[in-house]
Amino acid sequence: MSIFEYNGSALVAMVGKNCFGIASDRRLGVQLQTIATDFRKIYKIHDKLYIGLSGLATDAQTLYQRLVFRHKLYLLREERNMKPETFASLVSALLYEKRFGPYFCQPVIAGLGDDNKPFICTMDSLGAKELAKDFVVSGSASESLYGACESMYKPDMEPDELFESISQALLASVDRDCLSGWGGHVLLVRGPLKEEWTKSDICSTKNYSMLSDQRIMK
Amino acid sequence: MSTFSMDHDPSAPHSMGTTIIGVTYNGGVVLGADSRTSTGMYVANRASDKITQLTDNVYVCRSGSAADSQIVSDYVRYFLNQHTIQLGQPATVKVAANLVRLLSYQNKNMLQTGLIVGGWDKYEGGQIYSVPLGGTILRQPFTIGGSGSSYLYGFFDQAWKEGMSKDEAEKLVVKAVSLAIARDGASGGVIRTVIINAEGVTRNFYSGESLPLWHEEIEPRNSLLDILSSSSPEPMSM
Amino acid sequence: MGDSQYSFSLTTFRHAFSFIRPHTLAHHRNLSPSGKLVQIEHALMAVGSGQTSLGIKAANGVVIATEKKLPSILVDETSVQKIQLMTSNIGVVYSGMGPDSRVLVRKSRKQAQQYYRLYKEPIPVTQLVRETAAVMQEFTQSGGVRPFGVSLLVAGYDDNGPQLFQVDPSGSYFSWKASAMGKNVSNAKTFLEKRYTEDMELDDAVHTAILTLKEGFEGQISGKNIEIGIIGADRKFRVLTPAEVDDYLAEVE
Amino acid sequence: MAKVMADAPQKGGFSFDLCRRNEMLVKKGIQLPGFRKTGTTIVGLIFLDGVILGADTRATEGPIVADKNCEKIHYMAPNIYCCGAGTAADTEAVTDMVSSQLQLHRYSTGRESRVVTALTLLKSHLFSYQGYVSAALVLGGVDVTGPHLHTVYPHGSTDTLPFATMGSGSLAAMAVFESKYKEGLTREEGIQLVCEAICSGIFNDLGSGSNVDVCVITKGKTEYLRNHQLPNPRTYISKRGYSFAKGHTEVLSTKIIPLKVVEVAEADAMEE
Amino acid sequence: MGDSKFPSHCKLPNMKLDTSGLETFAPRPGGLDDPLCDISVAPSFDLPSCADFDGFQKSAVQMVKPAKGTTTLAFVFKEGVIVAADSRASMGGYISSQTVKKIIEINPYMIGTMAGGAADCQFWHRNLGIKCRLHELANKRRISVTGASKLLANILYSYRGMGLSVGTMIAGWDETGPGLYYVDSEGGRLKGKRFSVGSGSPYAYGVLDNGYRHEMSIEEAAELARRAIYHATFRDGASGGVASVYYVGPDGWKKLSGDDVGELHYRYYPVVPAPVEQEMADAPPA
Repeated sequence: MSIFEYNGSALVAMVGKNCFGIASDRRLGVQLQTIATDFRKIYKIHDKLYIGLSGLATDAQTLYQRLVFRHKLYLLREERNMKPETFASLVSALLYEKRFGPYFCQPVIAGLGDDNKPFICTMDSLGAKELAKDFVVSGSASESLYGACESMYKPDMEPDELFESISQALLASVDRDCLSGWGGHVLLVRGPLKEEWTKSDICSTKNYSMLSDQRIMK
Repeated sequence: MSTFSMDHDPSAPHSMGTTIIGVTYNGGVVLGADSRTSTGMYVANRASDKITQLTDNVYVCRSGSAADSQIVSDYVRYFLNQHTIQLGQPATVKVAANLVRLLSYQNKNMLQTGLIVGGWDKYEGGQIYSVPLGGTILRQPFTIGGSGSSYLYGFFDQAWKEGMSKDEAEKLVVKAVSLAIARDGASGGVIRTVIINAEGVTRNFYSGESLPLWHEEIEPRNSLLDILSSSSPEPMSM
Repeated sequence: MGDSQYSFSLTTFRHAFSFIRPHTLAHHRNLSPSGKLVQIEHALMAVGSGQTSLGIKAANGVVIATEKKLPSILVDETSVQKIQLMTSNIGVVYSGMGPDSRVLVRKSRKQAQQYYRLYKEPIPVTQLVRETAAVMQEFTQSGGVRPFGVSLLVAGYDDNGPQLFQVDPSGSYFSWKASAMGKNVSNAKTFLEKRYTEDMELDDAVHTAILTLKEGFEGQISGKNIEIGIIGADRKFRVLTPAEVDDYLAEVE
Repeated sequence: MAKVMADAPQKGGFSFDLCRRNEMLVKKGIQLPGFRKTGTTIVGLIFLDGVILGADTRATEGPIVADKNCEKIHYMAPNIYCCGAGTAADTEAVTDMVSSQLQLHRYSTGRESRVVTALTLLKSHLFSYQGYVSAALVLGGVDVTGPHLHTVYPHGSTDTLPFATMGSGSLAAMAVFESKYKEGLTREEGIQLVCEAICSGIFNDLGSGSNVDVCVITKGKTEYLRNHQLPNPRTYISKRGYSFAKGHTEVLSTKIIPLKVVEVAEADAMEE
Repeated sequence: MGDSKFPSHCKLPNMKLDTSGLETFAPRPGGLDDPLCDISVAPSFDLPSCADFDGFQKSAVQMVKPAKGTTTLAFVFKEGVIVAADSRASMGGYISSQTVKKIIEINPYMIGTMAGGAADCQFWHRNLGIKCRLHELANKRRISVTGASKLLANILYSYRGMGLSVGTMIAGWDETGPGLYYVDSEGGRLKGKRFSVGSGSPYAYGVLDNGYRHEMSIEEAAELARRAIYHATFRDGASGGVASVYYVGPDGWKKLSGDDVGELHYRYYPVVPAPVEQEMADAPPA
């Protein structure tokens, strides 16, 4: 059994029109035994930046704590939030530092840049960045996710559309993976658009958790 | 283990199954080497230069791991440059060879390389030093090294003469390397020689086609390149 | 330092300074009875007697300029460069001891590269200035060293627009609209206070810089005995060639 | 307190503190993960006026194509670029590190970087890690001494060649070079030959694929031709795609958090 | 694993044509086609002609292993026997099917469950079915559950150590009433009141032992089985899909239900859809 399959996870991030979605499953297991069904794998760095950590849960939590520490330090020093690109480089540097004894984590980073341009990225456990314009996946269900996203992703989706696509891609994939499942958490982030922006409409981070709609032929 | 990975493993250490030779003659030394560098079964470089300059008057023939032999010669060249400046005159071959020995000996646990140092200085004339795997140093009138050398011991015992002329010595070296190339799969390509004497340094190059043929070797006809560039019927058409 | 000190280094960078050693503070060795740090006073003296440098922040860029008086006409003036780049978008000039400034520039460049390697983003001017100032502060209270005998003017352009900072031997730093340091500091500052306007363009700022230098200049000013560095909205810091300086000089006349 | 300090941004260098734990996991029979590799075709050749580098754009993770359009030609200096094969993180890190060192060197010397400087920095780093940093590189550039092309192996050995290939597709690409390379190629011929060699890797090596990146370096000028050729366009795009009706996914709970809106007006932002 | 490790029944590693597949009866199960089961001749597989036999055997066992994630259970109560199972087949972490039939019908009065190697279970259950029918024809009466399970146990025992992987329960109704036996490939055969087999069995046992009473009605018993399977699929990643429940009574077996465990989850633990929560916006700076 690969170490990535010890706890099991499914993570995906997708880009929409001026928005992005990041979703994870909710299972935490020890190999095949399910320990929890409401485990969070997506962490907030700041309002417009999220990181999902798949792989070994203990490493994910440790890494997250170090990342939060580094981000807060950055915030104190520079009096600004990190851009998603900058944060991705930081994660990459932290992972590569442990090149010969890595954290068993494959992160997925999603955020909105300065002009609310969505940014998504994933990397391997050594910190080799992979930037994508459409979607990124990781976790024990990543193979199924690649397939589901390749077919379900469409460019320039509106937030509602993006929510359905990312949710369905996630659910379809975890249904083929013993080690992930039990529904999912979906986060949708849309930046306030300058031209549309009014005081009453500053909607932005949507935080869904959803049902699994497991159905099989009977 | 699949046959594929046997064929070509780019992460395999880069090594030189080699034939290297150093001989003295009545006025200096001749160094010779083949030019094949391989990773596993793949010829990574078919025209490499295994005779590396250390100072104006000292050269070294490298065999074994390419990385190790390069690092050793880089360090020795660096030390010798410093030494030459401090001394105000060219380093002797003995000093150069002893530096090679020192590095080889002190790091013998991590180095996989055998070197032949050859050069000329005004005190002792042409000299050849062999520094094999463990970091021993041996001054010899002639020495051979690398995987191809096993085919050459008998030949040298028979053909070596004290006090050859320059041309005799170089002919001997070229002949020996070509013999080794014919028998040793890890040696091949072209032959490079370096002649060092009181007048200075001469580098010579002998292409693969110009080498003498040995037992049952087939004469090079049209090389593959000639065949491809000629307008013979297409091997495959669609 | 726990586990952050490894037996080798991924980069060739090395912290050249250690962390604060408490005993130096306890001894009050450098404090005079009046409460003044005499070593810093000395360093400031070195700056005050150094050649005049100045900087002006314009609306669309920054200019820094300095005198380049050489001890003898026999010195090859092309071999001396007083304005230096710290990154492609940050330049620096000093007043005081040249060799001291080089140490600081070298450390700051490394710091900038380290920042870039970590975040893949050019270091903001404020951060680089803070790091440089931290080094200078460190040298005011470490054992076996003395404070740097220089003040720096740092000119840069980043996401926060054009910026000009002055860093002093004590490690204190301020952001300036225009500033001067060195031998002629008070005259130069008075001059700048008179001439400075908020909406000044970069070209005007260069002219003002030349005029300010000219104020206290002994002898004939030329492209060979002053140096000017500019940075505009293209975020490329550039030291003007003597010919370019001569062109500006011609415009001022 | 010491722990907090330890986590503060530090000088760099590897950290080995998880090695013992990971070794223990391996002993317990747990498989360590594979890393993202660039099972790659990278090439370079010297032509009339300089050097041309080429690379495919596929990154793999085991049998999975992790990235269909990654960049394998790394910047080292304005006049030097470097193609990387092997573990993606290693090639990225080692080229970044050396390019940073070159930048500092340029600042202190005020001169253009030389290719041999880059070569020496790369090989000494790789040699000191004895092949554990698995980066196989093709380094090319033009400096004051003319055009240079080198290959660097993970163990730190280097070769100097008129044409070079590396990566899992190197045999396919070398076949093209061996049969068609000649001295004194023009720019167009050179680019053509590089593309042919890369395509040979793309089509015949499973570890290589997607597009062709090319970088042409001549005296005083560098052109990075990203995706110079796209021989593998996606052919299976469904016109309709999948569309799900709104509400198709059953939602358990929703929480809407407004983003803190920073002052939109830009004009005042610069005020201190 | 090259083909050379699976040669024809001839031991020479040559190119000889293997025609055994053309014969009417499948592999040579050493005298098992004899309805009376001549156990005096020890059955055997042909030994593969490979250099490393132990290594081969290990990897052969490994090949069968992946399909072991399962939860099956059966218990005897007042009215008969209840048999239940999930329907997931997995290979490592990958779910290869969610619709596997893990309860195999041997004859109208007897069913067996499947845990372990799917092929092994299916083949030997079918084989057992044949034997039971032949027994019936020869003796003019149905075979007892005891007898049938003994037949299977004997076969499995004779192949012991050769890599078969079977963990099954034989449940049925015969002249003596309800019968339930556990049989495995190690040669074990147990008679009992309730069993659960598979990776999810510890979880199923928890529910089963807690809720079991002999005096249950059929409905109660079926619900107990369903819940046990549901709880096993909840905790065990290798179990899932549909919870099927069978009942064996005096008139033979009957399938009572098949419920998607996802739906069961929300039937047992309904979720009240929460209203959309809206966090208050910080007053944007004027």
